[in-house]
Amino acid sequence: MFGLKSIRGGVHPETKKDLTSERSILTALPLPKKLYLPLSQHAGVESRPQVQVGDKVLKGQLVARSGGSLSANLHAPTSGIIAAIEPIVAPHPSGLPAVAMVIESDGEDRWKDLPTLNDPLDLSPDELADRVEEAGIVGMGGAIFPAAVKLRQGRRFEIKTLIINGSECEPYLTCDDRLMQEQAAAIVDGARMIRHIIEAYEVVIAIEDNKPDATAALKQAAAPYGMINVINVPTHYPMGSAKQLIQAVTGKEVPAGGRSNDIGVLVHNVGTVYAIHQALRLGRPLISRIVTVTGACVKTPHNVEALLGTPVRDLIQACGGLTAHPARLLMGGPMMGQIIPSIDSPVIKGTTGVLALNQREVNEHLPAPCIRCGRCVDACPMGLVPLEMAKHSGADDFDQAQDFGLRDCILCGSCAYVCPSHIPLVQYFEYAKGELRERRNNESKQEYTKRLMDQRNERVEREKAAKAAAKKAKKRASRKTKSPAESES
Amino acid sequence: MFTATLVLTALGLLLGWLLGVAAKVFAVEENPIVNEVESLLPGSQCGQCGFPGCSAAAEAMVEGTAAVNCCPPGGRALTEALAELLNVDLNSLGDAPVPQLARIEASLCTGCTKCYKACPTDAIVGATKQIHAVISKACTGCSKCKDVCPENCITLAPEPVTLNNWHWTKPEAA
Amino acid sequence: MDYLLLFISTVLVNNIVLVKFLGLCPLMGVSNNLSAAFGMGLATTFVLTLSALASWIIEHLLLVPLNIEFLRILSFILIIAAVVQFTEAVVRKTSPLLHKNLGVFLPLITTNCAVLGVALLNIREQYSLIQSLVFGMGSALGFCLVMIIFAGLRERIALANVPATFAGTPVSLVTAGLLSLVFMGFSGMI
Amino acid sequence: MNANADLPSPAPAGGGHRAAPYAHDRSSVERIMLQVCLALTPATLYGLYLFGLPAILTFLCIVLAAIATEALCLWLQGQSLWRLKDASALLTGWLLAMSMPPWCPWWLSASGAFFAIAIGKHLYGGIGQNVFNPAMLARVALLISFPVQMTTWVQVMPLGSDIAPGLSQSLAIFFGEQGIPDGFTGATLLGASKAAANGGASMAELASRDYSLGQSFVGNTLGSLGETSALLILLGGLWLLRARVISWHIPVSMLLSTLLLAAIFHSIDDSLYLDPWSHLTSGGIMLGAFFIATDYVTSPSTNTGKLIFGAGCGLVLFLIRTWGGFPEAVGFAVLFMNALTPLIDRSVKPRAYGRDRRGNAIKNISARKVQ
Repeated sequence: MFGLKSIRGGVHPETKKDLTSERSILTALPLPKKLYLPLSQHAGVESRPQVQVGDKVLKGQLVARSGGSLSANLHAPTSGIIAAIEPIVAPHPSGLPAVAMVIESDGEDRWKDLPTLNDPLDLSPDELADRVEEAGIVGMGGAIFPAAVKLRQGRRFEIKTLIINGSECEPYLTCDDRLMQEQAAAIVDGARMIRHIIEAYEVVIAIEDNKPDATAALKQAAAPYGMINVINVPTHYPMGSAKQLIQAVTGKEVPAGGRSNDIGVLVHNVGTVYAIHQALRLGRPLISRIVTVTGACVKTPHNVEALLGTPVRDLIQACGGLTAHPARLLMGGPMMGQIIPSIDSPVIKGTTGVLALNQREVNEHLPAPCIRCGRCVDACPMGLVPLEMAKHSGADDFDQAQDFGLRDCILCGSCAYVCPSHIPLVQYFEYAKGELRERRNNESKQEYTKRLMDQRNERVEREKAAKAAAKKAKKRASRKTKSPAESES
Repeated sequence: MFTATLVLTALGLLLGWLLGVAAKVFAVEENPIVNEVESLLPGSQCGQCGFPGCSAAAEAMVEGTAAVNCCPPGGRALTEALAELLNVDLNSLGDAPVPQLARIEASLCTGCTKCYKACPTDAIVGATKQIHAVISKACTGCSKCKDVCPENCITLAPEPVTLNNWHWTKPEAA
Repeated sequence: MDYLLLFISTVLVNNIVLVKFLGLCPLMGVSNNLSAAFGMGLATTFVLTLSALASWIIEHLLLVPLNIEFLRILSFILIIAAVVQFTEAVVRKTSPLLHKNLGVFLPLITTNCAVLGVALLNIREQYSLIQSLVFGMGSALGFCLVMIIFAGLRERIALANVPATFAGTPVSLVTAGLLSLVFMGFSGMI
Repeated sequence: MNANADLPSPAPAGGGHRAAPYAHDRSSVERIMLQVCLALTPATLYGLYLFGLPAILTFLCIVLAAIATEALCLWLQGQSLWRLKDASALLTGWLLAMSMPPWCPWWLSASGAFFAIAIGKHLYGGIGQNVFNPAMLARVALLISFPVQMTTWVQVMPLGSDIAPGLSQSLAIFFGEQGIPDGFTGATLLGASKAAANGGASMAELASRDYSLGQSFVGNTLGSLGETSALLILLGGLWLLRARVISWHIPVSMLLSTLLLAAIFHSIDDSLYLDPWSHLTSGGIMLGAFFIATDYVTSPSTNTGKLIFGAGCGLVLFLIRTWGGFPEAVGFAVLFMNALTPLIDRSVKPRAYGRDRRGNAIKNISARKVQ
């Protein structure tokens, strides 16, 4: 029934998923002594702390509230004491500081009182969206976009197809795969709730065809509900990117600069769906997530259910520790993940995996000059010309780079993956996009200050005029009657 | 000889007349380029370029005595726009000065409001006898506040790198 | 058919820039970027065609009847300068956009040897009015073609990491030479 | 080692801080270059066999001179000589050797190789930066500078046959102490057809009399060192296609456009115009289509661009072969299209996702609810 269309370009990296795909998720990890919760682990503005240093908190208690319309709540992953609210090294390649809440666990792991809930499907969509917001849920596939915002945006459109993204195209990662196998019923339940919220016509759970077990599990779980279709999409990086998945499932393209809403489609990751199920069915806020801990340098790779804020070191320890010094330590998949500055970086809401890769797996080499072979052009799933984009970005000619497609680039890394010259194409694009962002900010600041200045000049003029008028009035007054006070002075 | 002179003179007169007429018929009003340059400049009259105000800087740029990248608040975007307008080769320019932001050292501030009054963009908040603070979003780094501060408690520094404005650096060329 | 042959021969085989080596100054001067080169090519096409026409008329209606051919170069330059100025005035009024693009190039063309060269070649080859026109237009298009090709090449070279010794004009000159080598392939065609 | 290893990763060979992806396929520049060399091997060996010892000397001289020039240029620019290992100089030299007359004196071979590498490539900054195909540039420069030597085609005299020159004679020819004996040379089909066109002889007659299509295809005929066997080159090219080193766009569009043009003109007047299959099997067209026009650096990077490029090559090739002054035109055709490549690259871009061909965002019926 779905005109499964192939996507353009893309690559077929070695998946290496068999390292973890056959092992069930480790759930009972030893409780870390300290948890580090950065206040900004979602797209948008930092959340605002609601507790003070020294306060006792219970597991699931709200500790920081959403800081604006685009932000998310934060909850205590375990019970304990707020030890500090201070800058820590952010789990980010820059290694810059970010303010985080440090929770010292008391070892009891005591939940706050969980509300008893009615069947969410009886509640109004708006109320459910509020609860999703309350639970602090963000896009768990790595996009970390606040889920409630997405749901509310979706409500303003006529959504024909809700796509549940279980394609998980990144090599190594199996957190979604395992989740689908082990929690199929919960995911189907979550999908029904989202469908209820956005009033979608139909639900499609799209899974790459290298995950037969997950497909089977979901098919079985979805069988009782007619509106939920479980389909396979070809194993093809970057199938998990929303734009590509939409194309593969519906045959439609999201207009450039637009959103999937515009064509009546909404995409949610299975991890998000599971979190929504947890929040709406059980009243549990988002305090943990499944993380794939893998790579050749990890002794026994595993998926683990980790509390947010757990240092990466603890996760690796739980998987038997490192067998060798990794060439790269990453958060996320190898294609789009990021290096982390320290093994003590905490797990955040968007952490899909922790990868300790050796040099053979990373296969990095010094870059050589571009030979214009055009493999990047063939590999680009967006139909851009990466080699020209990189060349012009390198020469700081961003207009030309835009012209060759920089603004449409999704930074999937397919081009850099196939480049025989090992040119770090994505880094060129990150650089150019950053520079352009800076420039835009600069321009808007200039406009802003110009406006401020005009306002000020106007005000100064006005004040001057007022002063002059007052003086005049005073003079006139003093000419008429000399007040005694004045004559005294 | 005579014909030659006559022909050339006639030709010259004819063409001259033609051009004269053309100049009249096809005359166009043009916006002096200085105005165009000035409209691009931030207009905060901050003087960081070394000229007294933006219009003076615009004149100097058009004359070629000032580099198009001499305006720190305008940044790279302004430089490119000016280079395009004035037909300057971007590569011939040296490094541009970095835009600065003012910062008030709270422990030294007495709340005298002098800086508050001097700020051309109202970027300093605070009332009399209260510690002032700079709204960095509105600060152009013009250093006027620094010049009037009696306590020497205002410093100018480039905008700090944070997680919000950090981005990858350009890879080293192969 | 004859006109077509003449046209092709002037565009490719006897290309005014790469085979006759006229108009090298704009080739080097204004081929830094494509849009400038295109503007220059367009302006030259316009002026070349017009001046080929005008100079033929002057030659055959004025200079020859009055027996003052020795004034040829002088009067041609006069004509070309006037045509250029006139074109500029017209373009400025009618199409400010085109003027912005052509602006600087129009006065440059006055001293473009290709323009005078074509006018003189027309006389030497004893072309008829229409032949002159075709020859002028062919030369102009050939010039335009080379300008655009060369600008494209230079834009690419600008991003290449040319050794410092050769960067800039040297490598451009070598490239022009190589391009001329390539155009020799068309020799003998007509 | 356990997890206490104080982190983060030391920079691997790729250098320190580097953005994603942290995965890479096994491709590399030298692998591509060596694959092309491998694909050239059968045709080369056959050519060397056909033309004997002097040809082997020519081949070695060109390849070695190319590598030596590359080394010299790298050294002059203060770059690491390790860059030689990308094998690009080897390939350039090899391709030049393939397109040279089989028995070249050493000075011709060496100066050609020097021109290709020094002027054609390193003047522009080395690998990946050149705008013209270096091998073809050298070939054309030599053709224009030394027309006699560059159009002296020796007869086929296979290694081991009675007429093949011995070592001393080969060396003498190679070092220019002895010219090539008159009886040893002949005319290629294309050269003969050019002469015939000027002399008014019929093409059909010519083709049937002296040159057989089959021989042309297999390559048992006279011509450039490695260009004679259309069959072996085609095989090498097909292997390259299969190995995904090159894409089909350029070879197909180039061969097809030549074939079409030749067929049209041949059907108009078969006494004036050579038949299409002779066009396809003789001269350097096969080598050009599969190995020279497909040079990454100097051809467009998009598929549509490649189709245009190939068709342009075919067109110019046919124009020059049929009406131009040179019998063989692959070099000119490819170089001419090389010059147009930057323009093609600028104007032909793939259609981006979510945009139409002209780069505007596609319009879709908005799903926004009417409130």
